[in-house]
Amino acid sequence: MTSTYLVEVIITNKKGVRDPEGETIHKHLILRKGYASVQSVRTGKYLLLSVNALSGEDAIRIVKELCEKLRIYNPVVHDIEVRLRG
Amino acid sequence: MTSTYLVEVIITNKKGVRDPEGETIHKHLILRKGYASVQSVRTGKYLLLSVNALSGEDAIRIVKELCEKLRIYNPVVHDIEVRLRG
Amino acid sequence: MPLSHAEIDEIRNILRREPTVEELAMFEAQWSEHCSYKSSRLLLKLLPTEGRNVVIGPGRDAPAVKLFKDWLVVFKIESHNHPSAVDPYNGAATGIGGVVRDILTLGAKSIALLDMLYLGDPRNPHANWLIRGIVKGISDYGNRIGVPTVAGDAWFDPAFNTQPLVNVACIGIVRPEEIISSGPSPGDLIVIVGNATGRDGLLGSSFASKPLSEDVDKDIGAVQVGDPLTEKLLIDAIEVIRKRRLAKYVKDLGGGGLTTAIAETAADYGLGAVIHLEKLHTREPLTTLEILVSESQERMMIVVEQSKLSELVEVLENYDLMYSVIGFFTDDGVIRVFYNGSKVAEVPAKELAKPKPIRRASSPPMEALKGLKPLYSLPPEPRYDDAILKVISSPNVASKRWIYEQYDYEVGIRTVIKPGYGDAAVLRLLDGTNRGVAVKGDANPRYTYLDPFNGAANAVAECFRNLIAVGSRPLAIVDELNAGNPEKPEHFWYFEMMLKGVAWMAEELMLPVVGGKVSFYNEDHTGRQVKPTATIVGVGRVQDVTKTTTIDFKESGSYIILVGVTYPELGGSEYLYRVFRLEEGEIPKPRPCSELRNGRFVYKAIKLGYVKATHDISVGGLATAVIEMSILGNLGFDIDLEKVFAIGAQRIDEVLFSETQARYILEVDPKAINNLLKLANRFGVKISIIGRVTDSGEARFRKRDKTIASIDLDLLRDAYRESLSREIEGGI
Amino acid sequence: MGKIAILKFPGTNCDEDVYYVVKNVFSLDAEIVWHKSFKSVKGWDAVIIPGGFSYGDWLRAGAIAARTPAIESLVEARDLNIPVLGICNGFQILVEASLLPGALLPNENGKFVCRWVRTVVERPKGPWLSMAREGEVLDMPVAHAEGRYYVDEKTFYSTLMKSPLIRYVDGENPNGSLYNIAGVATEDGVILGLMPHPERASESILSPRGFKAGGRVIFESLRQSIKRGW
Ligand SMILES: Nc1ncnc2c1ncn2[C@@H]1O[C@H](COP(=O)(O)OP(=O)(O)O)[C@@H](O)[C@H]1O
Ligand SMILES: [Mg+2]
Repeated sequence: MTSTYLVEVIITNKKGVRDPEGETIHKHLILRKGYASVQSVRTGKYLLLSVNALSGEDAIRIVKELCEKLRIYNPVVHDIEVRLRG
Repeated sequence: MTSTYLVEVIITNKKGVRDPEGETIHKHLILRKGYASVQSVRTGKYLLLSVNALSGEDAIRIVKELCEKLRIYNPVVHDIEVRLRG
Repeated sequence: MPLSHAEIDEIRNILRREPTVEELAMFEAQWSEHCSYKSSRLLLKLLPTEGRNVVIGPGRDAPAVKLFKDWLVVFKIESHNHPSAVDPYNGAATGIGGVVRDILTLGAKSIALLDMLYLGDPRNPHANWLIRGIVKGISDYGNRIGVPTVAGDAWFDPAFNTQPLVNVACIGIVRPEEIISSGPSPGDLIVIVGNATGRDGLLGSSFASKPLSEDVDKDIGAVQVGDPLTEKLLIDAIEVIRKRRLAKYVKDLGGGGLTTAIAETAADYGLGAVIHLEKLHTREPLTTLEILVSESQERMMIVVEQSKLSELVEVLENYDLMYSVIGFFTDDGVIRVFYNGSKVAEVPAKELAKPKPIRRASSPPMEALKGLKPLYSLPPEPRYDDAILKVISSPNVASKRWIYEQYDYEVGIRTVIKPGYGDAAVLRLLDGTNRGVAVKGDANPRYTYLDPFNGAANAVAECFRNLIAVGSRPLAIVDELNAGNPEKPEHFWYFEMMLKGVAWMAEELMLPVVGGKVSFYNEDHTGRQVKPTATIVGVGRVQDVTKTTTIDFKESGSYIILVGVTYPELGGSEYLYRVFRLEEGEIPKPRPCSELRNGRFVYKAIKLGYVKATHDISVGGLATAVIEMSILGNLGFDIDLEKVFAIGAQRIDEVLFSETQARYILEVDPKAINNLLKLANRFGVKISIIGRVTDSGEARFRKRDKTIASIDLDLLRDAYRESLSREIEGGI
Repeated sequence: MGKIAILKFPGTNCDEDVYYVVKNVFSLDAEIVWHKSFKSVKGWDAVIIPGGFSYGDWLRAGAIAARTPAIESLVEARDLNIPVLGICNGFQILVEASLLPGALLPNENGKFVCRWVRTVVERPKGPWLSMAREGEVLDMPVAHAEGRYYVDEKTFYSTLMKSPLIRYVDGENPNGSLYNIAGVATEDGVILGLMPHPERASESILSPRGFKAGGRVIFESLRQSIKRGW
């Protein structure tokens, strides 16, 4: 029996690869408008997949696999995180 | 005393508003490569803010406020989710 | 805008019974201002629409004009003001999508986009957010569909802080014999192609036919996301369909959705139709009513003969386009709509397509007196170095590269004169000849605000001059009139005056107005109308793209020639606004006879090869025009203002910054100067030799020996090139 | 036989431009091939992947097209020594398909940029650059949103510095690309990818004041190479 699981994929730049968008939002938007308590901003891409699977772990396994095989992220520059949506 | 909290912001198109990017990734990549168990894909933008705050709730409050005020998202089109990074 | 009681009675009359909910929805969509032009139709009749070159005038989705014997140019203007006010990114993007589909309906190949943007103060955070979103929306959509955005207009004014004007235009070309225009016959099939219909596009036209509500979330039904990939596939597929002659008729599903597409087509050809709604591909379960009026984007109606259906389907499938065959045309003039076998609507097409026009009251508001006020006492003369720098760095004058560098203006390899280099863009036809087409869009919201009649006339004249200045022959124009609430007489007055101004000048300049668009309800949530604006887009014929002229000075030593007479016309000028914050006075007079005479002279002079660079004089006056030529050419100049042929000017600023119409600056080789003088004589045109191009690295205005202003070119270049970017990037 | 394939995907938009230039300016035989019909590189003299926004550039520029059978079949080009050129989106696709090293990230300023720039060729070699001189300056326009080339230091020094390379002239880098990289190639130069558009810089009529038609050398090299090898 399968049910439907929501799996989140978050793709961000690796440490060492600059994230100018995050820097711009931080510096030119957030800090300039006085939100000094914000230390840093990183941006990324978010995917939400709805997956039929036997279990949560199974859903994660499927998504992890497809992220690798279809190169949903580019390992040269990206980190990826796959998790069930809480 | 403040400490540093990691706050995630996820911006997606509202329900009912199309997401051609998600549709394209689903149809032309994921389904074509045989991952039929994936029912749908929605895409969004991900921000990770590191914030000095008194508590987790306080950090969330700050980020929610700045997302509204600085128009980090457009309430007419987007849903936003602000949460502490687990 | 819901139907009025009178309109509902009218519908009862037409049907001779109570309408069903579906029928009411169809009438409401079709009779909205946006689709039916009910408030404007009577006045629009005043526009001159005919001419030797007009092949298809107003009426179809897009008009067609003879560019050459063997080429038609198809062009159209659209506004997406309301959607862009609530969702600048998608609002502007879907505006591009819509206008491109209009061009597609005739089977023409889209070769250029223009965007005319009337935006708020970049330093206002909300306006800034709108500006970025709008430009990015146009950029992301236009670039993705592979149509270059080659020209436009941009204006910044706090009046547009919450309600910007986003006017976009598309230019297409097609061979006369290949145009899709045979029209449907009874029995032909109706195929809907493209995106699945969804709830996203509900009642968009009604949304554009009422004021912006304070609580934007209520307007949620109108939010639509652009899907440029599907649009691009539509473009590619329709090109094949045209070549293989698979379609008899093509129409965009725009405002009013399915209802409008079918009603207008049937009415235009005296037909009826049978529609089965359950056949339509939808994104989600929808009610019959929703299917009928949804305005989901990137959908087209293709009418095909039964025998060619399978070939059509093959093309659509090759491009992964969704489609459904939803019905056929009949000969009885009645549209019958079914859902799973039961009839939900039965309406006569003609009556549905065209509601009775409404005659609206019109009266000028007190505010309009500002434009009648003669400028008796000008403020004391400023230091001219400072004043020039202020004007050059005004966002309305400074280079628009922050905008156009976000657009792919070269895809298609046709763009011979690119944005920023010429008064108009020039595209080659790429047909083995050197022939081409020039395009430009213009408006001046300050002029039309102060004096809607003369302001609109001046917009037509400016467009004409811009087309002339690159060496093209102006052929025709389309107009977009952006006005306030037509139910308010003092708003409607502006619309009426602008329309009459366009009609008058177009007639005088022999430029048929082959199409256009009206946008009402451009008010902020307090009910204040934004500056009423008449936007004009024109096309010109280019015999030889290698003989066109750009703005930039080419060589030190050339003569600088001013064409036309200068009058002390500072009312409504950029100078008064930028330097003294004054926004009043009589705007420059439209001078159609001078426009024609001077225009013909400049056209001829370019054609004869006397001219190395041309620039028309508009916002910012003479000073701005020569400085732009100098910055782009990286050459200085030395001008003696005493030499300017001016009538009635008593002060320096009345010469430097007057925005008198019908004037141009030419750069002329000393060897050609005598010929040019003779030519001017022959045309009866007043010209003055006002100075020389230099390599001094300095912009110098003097009066005989007295220096009026002398500014380092590097300083000017920086102000001109970077000011807009500084305003926008600094104003987040 | 003796033909250049110009690959077209949903969203490709420079296919006709490349076709026009290759055919009318350089008198080469070419055909625009819809990706579904492109089965193999065999039989083609060269393959060009033109610019545009394949699959809307969604996920990442080039990412979805890189997973199509048409691109997957290009792996063979290396063994068969068939020249492959990726222009703009074509370059992005080649990188996403790992046929060229590195990655192309969103422009540093977050915006699409359309502008003429000057580039310099280093170690020219192979079918696409055989006629270019070391250090030759090529003027070409860029038009992209994701052109910031990224590569790790090791790959840069161990691989790229041995291969043909196209770099933006100092001060003209339009996107924040590392090492000013505008285009990279395999060591033998058979596969070349670059962000600037040579097809837009192949006729003087299209070059704005102060710029030359710097794309010509690429197509001239190809013409020579097809005739005589490289
Ligand atoms: N919104 C825009 N989009 C694209 N190009 C623009 C835009 N606004 C201005 N331009 C370009 O910038 C240049 C100068 O425009 P403009 O100041 O309107 O010229 P003019 O005063 O001669 O009408 C032209 O090439 C024009 O096409
Ligand atoms: Mg001009």
